[in-house]
Amino acid sequence: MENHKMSVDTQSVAHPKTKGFPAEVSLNRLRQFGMPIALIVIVIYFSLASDVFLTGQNFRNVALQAAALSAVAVGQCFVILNADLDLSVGSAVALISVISAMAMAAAGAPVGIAAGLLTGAAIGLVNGLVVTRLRVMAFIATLAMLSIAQGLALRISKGVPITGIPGSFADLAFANVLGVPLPFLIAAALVVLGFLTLHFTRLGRNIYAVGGNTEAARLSGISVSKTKIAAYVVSGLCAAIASLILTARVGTGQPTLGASMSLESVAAVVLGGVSLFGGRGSIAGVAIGVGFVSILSNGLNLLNVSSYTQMMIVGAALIAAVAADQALTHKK
Amino acid sequence: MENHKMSVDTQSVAHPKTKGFPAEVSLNRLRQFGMPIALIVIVIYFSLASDVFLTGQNFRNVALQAAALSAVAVGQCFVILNADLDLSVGSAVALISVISAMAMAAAGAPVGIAAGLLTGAAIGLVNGLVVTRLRVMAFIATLAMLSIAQGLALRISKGVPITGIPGSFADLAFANVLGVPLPFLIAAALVVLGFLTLHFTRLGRNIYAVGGNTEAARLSGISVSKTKIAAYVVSGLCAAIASLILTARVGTGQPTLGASMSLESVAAVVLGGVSLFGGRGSIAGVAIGVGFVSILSNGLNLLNVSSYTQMMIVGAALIAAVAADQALTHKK
Amino acid sequence: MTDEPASPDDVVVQVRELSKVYPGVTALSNVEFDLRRGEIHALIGENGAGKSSLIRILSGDSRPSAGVLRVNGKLEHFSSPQDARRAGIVTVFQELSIVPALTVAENVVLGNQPATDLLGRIYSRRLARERTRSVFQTLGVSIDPDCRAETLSTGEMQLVEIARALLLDAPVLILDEPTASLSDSEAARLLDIMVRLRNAGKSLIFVSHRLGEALKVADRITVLRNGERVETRERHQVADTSELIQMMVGGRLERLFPTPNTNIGGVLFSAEGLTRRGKFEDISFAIRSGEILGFSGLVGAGRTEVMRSIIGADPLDAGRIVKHGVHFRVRDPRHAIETGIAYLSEDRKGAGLVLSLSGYENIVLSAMPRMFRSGYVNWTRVRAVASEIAQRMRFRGQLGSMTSTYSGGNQQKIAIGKCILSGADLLIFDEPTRGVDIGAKAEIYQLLHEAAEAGAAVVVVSSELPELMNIAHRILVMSAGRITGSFARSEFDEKTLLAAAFAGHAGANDKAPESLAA
Amino acid sequence: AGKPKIGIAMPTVEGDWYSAVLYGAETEAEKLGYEVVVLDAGGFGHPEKQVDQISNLIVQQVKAILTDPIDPATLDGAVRTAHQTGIPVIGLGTPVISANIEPDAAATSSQCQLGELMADGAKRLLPNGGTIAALAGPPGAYWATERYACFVKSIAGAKIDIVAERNSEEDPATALSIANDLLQRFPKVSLFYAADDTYGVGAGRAIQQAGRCGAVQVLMAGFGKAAEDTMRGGCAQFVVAQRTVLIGRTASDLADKLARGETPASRLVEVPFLSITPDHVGEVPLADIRQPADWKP
Ligand SMILES: Nc1ncnc2c1ncn2[C@@H]1O[C@H](COP(=O)(O)OP(=O)(O)OP(=O)(O)O)[C@@H](O)[C@H]1O
Ligand SMILES: Nc1ncnc2c1ncn2[C@@H]1O[C@H](COP(=O)(O)OP(=O)(O)OP(=O)(O)O)[C@@H](O)[C@H]1O
Ligand SMILES: [Mg+2]
Ligand SMILES: [Mg+2]
Repeated sequence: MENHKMSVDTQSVAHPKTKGFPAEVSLNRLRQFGMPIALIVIVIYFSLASDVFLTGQNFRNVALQAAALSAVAVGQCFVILNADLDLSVGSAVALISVISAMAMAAAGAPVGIAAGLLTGAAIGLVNGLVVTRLRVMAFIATLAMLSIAQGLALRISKGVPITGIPGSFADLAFANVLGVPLPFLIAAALVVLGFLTLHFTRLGRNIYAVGGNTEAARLSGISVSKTKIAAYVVSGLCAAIASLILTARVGTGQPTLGASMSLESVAAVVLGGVSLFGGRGSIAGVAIGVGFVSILSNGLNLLNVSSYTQMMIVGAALIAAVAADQALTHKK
Repeated sequence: MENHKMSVDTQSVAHPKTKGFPAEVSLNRLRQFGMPIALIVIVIYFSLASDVFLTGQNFRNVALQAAALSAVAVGQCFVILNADLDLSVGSAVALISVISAMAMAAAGAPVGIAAGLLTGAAIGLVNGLVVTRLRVMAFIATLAMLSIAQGLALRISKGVPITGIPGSFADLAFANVLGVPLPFLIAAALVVLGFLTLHFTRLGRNIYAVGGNTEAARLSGISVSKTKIAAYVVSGLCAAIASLILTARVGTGQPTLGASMSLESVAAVVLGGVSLFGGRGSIAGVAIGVGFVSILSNGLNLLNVSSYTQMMIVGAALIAAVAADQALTHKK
Repeated sequence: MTDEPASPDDVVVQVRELSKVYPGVTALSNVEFDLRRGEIHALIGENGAGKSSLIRILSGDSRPSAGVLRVNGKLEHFSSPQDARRAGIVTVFQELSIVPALTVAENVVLGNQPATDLLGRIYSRRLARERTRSVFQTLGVSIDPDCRAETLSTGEMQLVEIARALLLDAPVLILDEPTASLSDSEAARLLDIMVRLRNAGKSLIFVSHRLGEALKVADRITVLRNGERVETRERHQVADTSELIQMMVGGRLERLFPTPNTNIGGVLFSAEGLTRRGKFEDISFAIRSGEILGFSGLVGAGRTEVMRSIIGADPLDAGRIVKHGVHFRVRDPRHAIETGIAYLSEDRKGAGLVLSLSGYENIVLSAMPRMFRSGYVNWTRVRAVASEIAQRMRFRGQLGSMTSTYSGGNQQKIAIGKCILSGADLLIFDEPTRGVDIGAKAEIYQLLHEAAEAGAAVVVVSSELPELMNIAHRILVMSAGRITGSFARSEFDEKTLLAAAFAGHAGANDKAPESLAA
Repeated sequence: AGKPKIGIAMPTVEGDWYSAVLYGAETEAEKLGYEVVVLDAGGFGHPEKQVDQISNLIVQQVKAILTDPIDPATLDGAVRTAHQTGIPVIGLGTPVISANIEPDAAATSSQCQLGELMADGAKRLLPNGGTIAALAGPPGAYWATERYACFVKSIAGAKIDIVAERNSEEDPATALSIANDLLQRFPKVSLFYAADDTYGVGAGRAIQQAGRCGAVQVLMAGFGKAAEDTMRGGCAQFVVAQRTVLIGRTASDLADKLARGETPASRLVEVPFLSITPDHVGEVPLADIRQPADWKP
């Protein structure tokens, strides 16, 4: 007999890796250490440095400002977990703003909201189809969509803002529920919904599997295309919600709305510990990433730091936060 | 009977699978088919549709316009092959422009050029160190650097252009050598140099290895950090060359120069068939990617397509080109 | 030869005139193959013979260039593994397909996640865990379903994949080298399960380079050579492994193991008190020039971890290393290569090879600094040097194409070639013959022998005890992170070695599994 | 083939100002019998693209080039090349000033004068002095820098303090967030300076949200529809508007004259401004400021 290898009934052997608490939990804990600490550090710093930072009014401010970015980041997180990328969100927000504002002006807020959501889903669907069926790399596909949606938004709006949005809709942006701004509640609900979807549905688990190892997922019979398309549609819907929030805030349909959101949302997601290579990270981290970016910018404004200096400080703070996170995580 | 295992001399057996041409060549050929074809298609189309497209003057134009983007894309290609990303090039170009213009105004063109190159190398070095030593993800590290360099450029220049560049330097941008614009020659030389470096030096091969499988490269004795840092420095130097070309063209040191180059250079590289996940692709493809983008935009301008429509056409053309490329490449 | 067609309703999977051509490579030509209901059909052949290519077509992962495939008499054109699953064919592929960041339980239910609601949308962690536990129990493994898959050793990952396939309870189960990284008891258990499934009427295709396994469980055996079917035989028509080998390679037989080198020099390398907390403790050993030192132990004993720390891939908490009388600390793998220590990883896909590069480049990867001091790479030289090594390794394939297209065994040969070429005089080989055909094994043993003869010190980590007993001058046994025995060649004895392997597991049931008692 | 061409090189084609100026220039040029080629540099971050635009237009042998320079100083080389081929370059909104080249012509409303008029507005709104927070425009954009610099210079001595200034992208949502933060930091601020109506609408919304329209005033340049709504809603108190459509028309006229080899009466046409307050918001000659709603660029 040729195969006299030695081994043992492993059931009886204590395994070094199964000792202590499960690896999943410990890794997640560590992974979620650094950024929350960075967030707490800047909150403490700003509280000491500015006397208006730690007020209810300012927190409502920050919450309101962070709402749209959070919404976009939730969708972006789905796509990035899949090892894809959605750069189109920036102008998807603009296109949705224009279309829903026109629909609202013509047929009222509910129709406008529906039109916005539909547009978002359609953009996501096209992105997903282009990436899966035409096998165009996500970067190019969504950059192309960024350009297409921008052109379309400008064409439809003829380059100028759309006015005539019902005041009742615009007022929603300023509504508070139990003292909390409504847009923030919507965004928070979206984060929770995103979390639940990613962790407790088969779609969510498939997204992690496809992002973590596409080949393994495919060989195990998971439909990679369907999973990717679903993630893009989620991203489109989230962009629609963000767009509606922003449209209500500025009170007009804007063909240039949210241009910086493509990169910002990716940054927030990556900052939250989600790997651009897919399959790793959690939406809880993303919320912290959005919080970090938003509070940083709010705090610097409260300290009345000049714009140019702010740019430098924001850059340095991003590096410092992630470096601290990494130092805490891999203490090899 | 355990040791009496047998074997046979298989060297004498003819192998059917080594018939035909080597797979290496065929794979590369296929990979390089789609985009050149797309490029040829648009060139033919524009030649038929516009009577000025196929003129020497227009080709000089395109060559001049493509020069800076090519230079940046060469550096970006080094970084992306390494499975990293350099988003900082956009504002690196601006910062280098401001610094070299100031140096030139004070001490003449040679000093200014040296200052520009040094600044570029320094930015690359910092990027590389932040990515490798502080283990900050490339996306965040270079996005942070984008912000820092932008802030610095605006601060140094106080937000206004730096004038006083020697006319002799500015004239270089409009100089022709044997009828070919000098900036284009410089960019072309850079592409060739990049190609040679990637294919015929250890650094180049290490970049492919690290990008292809970081762990395997590390265990094989390749210094991952050094390789990554070197790629970032190359990217910084390329950005410096692009910045000097642009500075000469606009005749002033501009604190907002080249802002779109971050995404454009990544797009050109990806379009050229280089994988964002590293290790695959060639700089020849990148040259074709830059050519495609530049000629597309030039042709659409000549056809007098309205700006909004152009945005949509550019997006659609990107998708079409890549989809065609993919359809030709993977015929599984 | 039993080639007469079986009665149609007996045949579950039928393949006729199947060919598969890759650019420049004919992986399969005109292959005929039948899988009957309720049989275990072994598929054997050298590395690159086309076994996995056939399996990939049967399981919908790739499409044939020509030929037909029928499942239960119905013509099928699979376009994805999903299609094959729907038709009742489930496969464990040769290359591991594990999602590292997910838990073990999630990997086991991958593609088949249990749901709690009627629509099947809500994922049930509890059910996933339960199902994982129960299938693990059948397999006799004790991996925690909640730990991350990336922390598993290669063998454990293999078990997870097998569990995934078993859970589906499909009528046709295909296993491509499932035992390559399993230890004997796990492999034996798997073979038992296969027999049970066969007896329950399932059909199985089984690939293995361990010919003994094929002879033990198969009802029929098909031999492939160079992409063609040599023949299919009933089990009782095959006398022994040597007959199979003859069918596989179609030629003359020679010895598998070389006579050990007798020219042993002075101590070349020694490790003193190496410790990495939680992984291994107080590992000390010395190795002389010309010597082959075997490392034996159970799966998860910590051998790989020790080797990785020696080359600086993982940190050490304590201990030091002495080479040629100089003691130093290895900073990183590059430093290890510079000081003449080369390492072959047990995980060739993850840590051994750059699959996107050609074979040429992988072979010279570690030797580059030595070969091209100026930094300029001379491709003519690369090709010449790499071709020579590949020829010595009896590599079959095209060195110029991407390594990802090579058969598993050929990839292994490239990885070994890289270590040999690095010019190191301490060679550490972790499972060097995993997934390698028997002819190539002989070749690898010969290479190890030659390296030792040329004065190198060779460390071989292997789970195959007979292999170590035949090639090593000495064997160290590790158990639960400690060295529990050291044996000179004259003391080699399976029982003693096994006892040492169990020594570290106090409180465990200390007797060797029955499968080894015979 | 056919009609002679006039080229227009724009920094961007998004927003009220750009649409209106394009409308003026395009319709006038078309009326004069030209085909119009409009190029877009995609924003203020790409001065180099504008140089490309000029050379792309030269290749097309346009009769004249209208351009709104991102930064006038960058066009030196490009204008020189144009002159070599005999193509005049006309400033559209901002003159093409350069060190070495005699400007051909320009139809402008001086950015500096606009800043001064805004300073007058500030003095009117804050007769007893007060504090200003400035949304100063996109970083590095010539028009914004120049406008703001002159504004700052001419409010000097009026007991008006600028307590904060920010440069940001031209996006109303971003402007809104910044205005929000500044209101938080400086609750007693009396006036927001907004570089144009995109920023102004953002500031107006922020103040509206805080329920302080009127208590905190808004001063902006530009009078798009959204700006008008803001003013009518009581959240903007003073607008200095350029007669954008008129600027475009005048520039096209100048181009036509130069292209036909005529010498225009004046090479540098200053198009006067409109100062708009809530009292006479209904009396604004909108035809000079905005394109009709059904016009497509
Ligand atoms: N994607 C591919 N592209 C090109 N050639 C390929 C590809 N996949 C397999 N081949 C070639 O097909 C031949 C058969 O490979 P296959 O993997 O079927 O061998 P195998 O019998 O499974 O060998 P092993 O025992 O080493 O696993 C090999 O020469 C291999 O190089
Ligand atoms: N990154 C990791 N995190 C946690 N545990 C790990 C990690 N890598 C390996 N292990 C575990 O450490 C133990 C020792 O593994 P090692 O690979 O050194 O054993 P080995 O003796 O080489 O056995 P094998 O034959 O399975 O390779 C294994 O049980 C393995 O599961
Ligand atoms: Mg195989
Ligand atoms: Mg091991």
